Amino acid sequence: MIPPAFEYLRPKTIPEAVAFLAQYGDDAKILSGGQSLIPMMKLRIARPAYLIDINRISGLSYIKEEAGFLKIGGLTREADLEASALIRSKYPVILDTAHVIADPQVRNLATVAGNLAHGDPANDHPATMLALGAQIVATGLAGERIIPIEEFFLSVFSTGLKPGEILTEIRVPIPPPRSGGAYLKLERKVGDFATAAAAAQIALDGKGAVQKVGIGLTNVGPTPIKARKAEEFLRGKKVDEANARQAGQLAAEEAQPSSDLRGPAEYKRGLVKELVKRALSRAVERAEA
Amino acid sequence: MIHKTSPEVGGMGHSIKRKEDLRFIQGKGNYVDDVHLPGMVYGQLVRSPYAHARLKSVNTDKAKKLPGVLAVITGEDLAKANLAWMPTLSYDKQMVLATGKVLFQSQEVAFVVAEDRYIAADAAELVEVEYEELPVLVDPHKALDPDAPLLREDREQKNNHIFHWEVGDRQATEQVFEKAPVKASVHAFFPRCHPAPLETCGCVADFNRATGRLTVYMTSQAPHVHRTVFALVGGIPENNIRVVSPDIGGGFGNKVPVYPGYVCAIVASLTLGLPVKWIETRSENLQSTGFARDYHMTAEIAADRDGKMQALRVKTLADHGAFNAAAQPTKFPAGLFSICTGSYEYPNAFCEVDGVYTNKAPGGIAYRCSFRVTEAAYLIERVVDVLALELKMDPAELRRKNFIPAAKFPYKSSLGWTYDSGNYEAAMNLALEKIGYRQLRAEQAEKRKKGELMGIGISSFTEIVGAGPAHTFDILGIKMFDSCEIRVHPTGKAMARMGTKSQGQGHETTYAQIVAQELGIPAADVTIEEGDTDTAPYGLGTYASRSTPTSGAATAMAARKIRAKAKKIAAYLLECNENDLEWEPGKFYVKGTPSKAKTIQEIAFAAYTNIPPGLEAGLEAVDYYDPPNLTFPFGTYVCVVDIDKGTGEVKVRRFVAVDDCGNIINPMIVEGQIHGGLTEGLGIAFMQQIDYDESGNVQGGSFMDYLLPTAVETPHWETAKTCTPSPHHPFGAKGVGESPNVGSPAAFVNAVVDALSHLGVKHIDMPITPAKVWKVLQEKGVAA
Amino acid sequence: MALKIEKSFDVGQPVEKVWAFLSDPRKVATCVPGAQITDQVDEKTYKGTIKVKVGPSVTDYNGEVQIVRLDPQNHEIEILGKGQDVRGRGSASMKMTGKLRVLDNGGTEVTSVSEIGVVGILAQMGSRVITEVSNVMFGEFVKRFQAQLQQPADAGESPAASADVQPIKATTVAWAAAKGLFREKS
Amino acid sequence: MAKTAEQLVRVTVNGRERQASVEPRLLLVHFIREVLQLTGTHVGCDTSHCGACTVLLNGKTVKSCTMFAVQADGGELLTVEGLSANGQLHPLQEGFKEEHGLQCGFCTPGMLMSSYALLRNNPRPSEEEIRWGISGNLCRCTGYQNIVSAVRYAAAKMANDKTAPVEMAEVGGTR
Repeated sequence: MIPPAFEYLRPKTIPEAVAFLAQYGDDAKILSGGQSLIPMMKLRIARPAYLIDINRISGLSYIKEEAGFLKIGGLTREADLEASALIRSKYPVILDTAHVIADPQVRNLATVAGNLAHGDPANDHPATMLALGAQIVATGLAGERIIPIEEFFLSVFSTGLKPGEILTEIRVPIPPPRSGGAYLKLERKVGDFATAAAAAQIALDGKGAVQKVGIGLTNVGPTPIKARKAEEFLRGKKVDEANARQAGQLAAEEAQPSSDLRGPAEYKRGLVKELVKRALSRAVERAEA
Repeated sequence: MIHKTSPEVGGMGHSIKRKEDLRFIQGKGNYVDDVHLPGMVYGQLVRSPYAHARLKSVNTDKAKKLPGVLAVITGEDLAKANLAWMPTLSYDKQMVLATGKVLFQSQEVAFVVAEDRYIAADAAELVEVEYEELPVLVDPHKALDPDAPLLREDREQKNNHIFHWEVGDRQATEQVFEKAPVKASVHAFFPRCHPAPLETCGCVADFNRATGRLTVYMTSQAPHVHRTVFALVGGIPENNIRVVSPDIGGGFGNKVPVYPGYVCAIVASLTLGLPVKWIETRSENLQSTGFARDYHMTAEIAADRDGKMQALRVKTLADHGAFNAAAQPTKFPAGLFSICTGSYEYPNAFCEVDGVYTNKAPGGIAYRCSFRVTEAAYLIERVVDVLALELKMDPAELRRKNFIPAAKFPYKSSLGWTYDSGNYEAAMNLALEKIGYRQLRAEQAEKRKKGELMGIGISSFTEIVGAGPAHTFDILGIKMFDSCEIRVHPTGKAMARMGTKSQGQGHETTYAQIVAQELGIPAADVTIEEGDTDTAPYGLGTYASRSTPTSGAATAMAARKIRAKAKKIAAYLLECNENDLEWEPGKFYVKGTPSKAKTIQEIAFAAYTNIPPGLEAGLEAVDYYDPPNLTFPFGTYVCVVDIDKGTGEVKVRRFVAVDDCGNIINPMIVEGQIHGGLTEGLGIAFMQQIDYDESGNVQGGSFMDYLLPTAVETPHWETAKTCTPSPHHPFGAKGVGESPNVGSPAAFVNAVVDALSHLGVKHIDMPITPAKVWKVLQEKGVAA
Repeated sequence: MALKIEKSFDVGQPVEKVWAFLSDPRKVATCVPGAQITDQVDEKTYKGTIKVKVGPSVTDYNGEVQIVRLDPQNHEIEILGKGQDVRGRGSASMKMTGKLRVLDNGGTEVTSVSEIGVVGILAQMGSRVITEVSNVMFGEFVKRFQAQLQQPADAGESPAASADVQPIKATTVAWAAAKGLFREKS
Repeated sequence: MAKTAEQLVRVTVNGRERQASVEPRLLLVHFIREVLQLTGTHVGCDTSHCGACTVLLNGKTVKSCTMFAVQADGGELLTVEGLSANGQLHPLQEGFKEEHGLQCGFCTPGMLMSSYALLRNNPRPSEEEIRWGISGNLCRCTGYQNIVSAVRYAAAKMANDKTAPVEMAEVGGTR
């Protein structure tokens, strides 16, 4: 499978990259990890006239806590998350997520930012970032602006990034003490998109009741879904078997899956119910640990 | 009895390391895409997006104008040379490049040749094809309806029926069913799947205008037959064709047929006088080359109340796609499917198969399978479990009760096969013991009380391999013998060539071990060569687990011819009578006085330096082996699964495989074959299907949706063996390559159904996906 | 693959005005993201193109739109659109039947049943999202249909505005197909 | 489809510096196989699933069929041809042979490279860690079991033999 010809651009700075985007507009495409774009080009379903390779832009790859946020750079790779002591110790839900994305080779190149910027409801980070209440930093000619993750996923494959903008950073509020999270994905085999997946992040108060909660769902609708009803239901409650089950039930009602080779819609709803329940239980274990 | 050779000699039974590995682990293999010839150009096929459409026009002007494009070949061009169609291995014909209409999605329509593959890909997009869509037929059950679209307008016969084939006694069988106190039946669909070897198909065709010689490097499991086919189709004198199978990255049956791409590359090379390389993409491989299975089967057993089987009745609808390109022996339109009585004694049996055309890729080939034996083994092992449910009898007990007793071999089945040897109960007993069957049943009972789901699946399969005896077996008229030529050099080292072709089976090692066993020349000193039709003796190739039963036998026979001559030379050298000589691997010695001996190396040297009067020089022999019968490997597989009631996921907890393939050449290699075949079986049972939507779009046409198990989905396999030699094979071997693929699907499915049987579940069709299991759990009201 | 989308929506305009719009493929085409009528073959048949493009993925179709049935009395129309991928890798078709009903509030209810067929690489690689994407596309169609007929005031989006976003963002079958393919993205 | 301007690609491959002017769209795997003529790296699919094309770029495994050669410019490539040093097989190569970790050999180079990276990050992997570590590489012949044994063989050998040409990284396992 051979991609069509294109012009290759290799900016050294973000302003340069943004300028290229402005110059070539629709005909240009950002090349970051390329693990989605290149297969599409090989099938000639995608045929950008210009590829803007941002991989040589320095200072875009980092994982750090700063000013109340975990900050993940626009070029941070999935494998970087897996290797990060910080992620391993404080952000289990992100580690869970990175582990089940594609396969080791793909994770060495694929970026977290790209995983979000595609606005692909089947990608894994969107649900997790919805659960974590993250913020997206978009950089364009006009400079930086911040987009709350809840407002980022507009429609199937459509995000709040404006033409000419690049996703340069992801910010996750540092969770309070007694927090825990988990991401559970059912896939047909390693490397597949989720048949369905659920991310849960909770913070417990002194009495062990839910103080903060976020629940995100993968690949059960035109966009990644924030299970608001389920979150609402859990606030102030203990996450026991019954409540977890009820939250799962509510999340399943919020999902809008469609049938495909991965299974019929009703199966996917059933999965959401089960996976949310299990993700919550694991999140609590971790919060209490 | 078989002499035990020393590890240094490395004859039968030694797990010596593979001779071929050194080049592979260092990246020095030579696969077809590694072949690079001076001036080589690249071909790419243009394929139809439609499953059924009239071809209104093919315009190649734009493509031809692209710089770097050397030629664009269409069906009309081939028609002028009378090459638009080619024969299949089943006496049907298949379009090389479409003329008139296309009959399946991704069918070959034009062939672009360019200086490099990038230009070829660009040019392929510029070929303008005008189609007029026609009604699509994807459901084989509708193929024979009066209002079904006629697919093959080229045939005399104006419907979509290919063949009806039946074997056994219909009347007698029906009479038994009328009176039978107990009946069990199952409708089982064995989905269309694909061997998907990791290397796709491809070739480099190199026609030398100066010499008139055509050399084709190709991914061929049967290079000699392919040379003959090219000679017959292309009208090139066979002596001017050389087919070379280089290293092959897996075959599993996929590389037995001749595909349009090969023919196009050859035509292009003949036209241009340049070497032309054509390499399939993975999607092309999955969407257009030989698929397997696609059998819609019904099996019924008639039995008496205590479980003694009386009769078997099988009816099957076979979906062959657009062309009947099944690769199988001529006399067997449904392959060896009539082995469907399996490991059991059936006084009466009847089996019938009807083949039909649909708008799907043509086939089907034997995927790690001796021509439909996988379908047969799956069906019988499935319906036996259904009978066990009807009788409320333990499936192991039911099998034990009906196995062909060891004492009855050779056994003639009611469908006509003579099983060479077997001891089915021994294999099953060992498997049950290894897995701890009784304890597992107890655990299952406990778990059921707690509402947990676990299942134990048994499959006691019987194989039929090593095609085959000349009186019955041929492909396009060529008898299914196979061959070996051995040359012992003056220094006692040897070179041997066979008509088969390894695709990973380790022939370079195992054949050398046979020579070592028969002549005592260390395997390390024996070089094996296959795949070059200029040098290797004619043979039918490697598939259907036939290499050891045929070429392996030929190797032993050729070695024995050499040994006979060596004996004469030894007698001359030792100045004694031949009859006074004793043989032990590696030397002849005078009876009673072992010190008076000549080693095979000394004898070999003499064969060139000190030739006995009246004897020809040299120490070589060739043998074309016509097996007296097929061989019948067998075994029992037991699988334990746990089911997640919340998600429908099935986890294979344990899998014990007991195989009996007679005497074993290299235990390490046999075990490796079993691991691989079981993993393929796992994919077939739980993950894979090449399906088509109502418009004939391929679903599962890439590795995105045609799911191959990774190391993570694959469980740890436990293997064991019993040994029941074949009485008619020169060294009692049977062949093993396909047993795990043939025997395992039933074990997996039986295990899942067993986990749900107390809920009234009798059958679930493959692939058993979590979604399917979850649906059953919902229907039965036991979902978490 | 084939799928059916049934949808009914209201337009705050008298039935005759809506009918005049619905029965003119040139006008209807302006509501289809990326679509264009290039010329008229006869009073019932039109030639046209549709470019479906999102991010890096583009598919261009050339095709025909045909009014199969026109029933002004009952305000029913049946339109058949067929397009061939200009690179010969497949086709898409849509059979749409539209029916109008006068509402008590003087408005009009549009009921449509669309049967969409996709053949070729997109159906192979993207079957899993074609439904989703078609729904989104159809939603956009409705939005534009209403917008074109209503005053900008009560329309969420003005015709002009929607015309700008051609070809519409983030809603193509090509993209769907593509995304089906890629691994988690970069 | 006019050809676009060629670009110079400079890489160090198995310790040797190589360079060539190529079309930007040239895939890294074709650069390795056809420009550098190192045919040990294979192509088994077109959707980035099979891993037969796996090589190390700057110490990390990548699927060279899902990357453009121009992206590797200035980088360091290690392919299967670079595993054995001065005529000595790498412990992994030895392990694959000793444990019968290959049959047709087509997936083997990619498997070797993924295993190499795995052991680099995790010198003592468990069976599960090995299975996850090679989960981006498909094998149709072996059923993976003997590949797992092969990797363990190498891990053991490298633990005892510090001269083995794989430097241990400080980071933990990939899973």
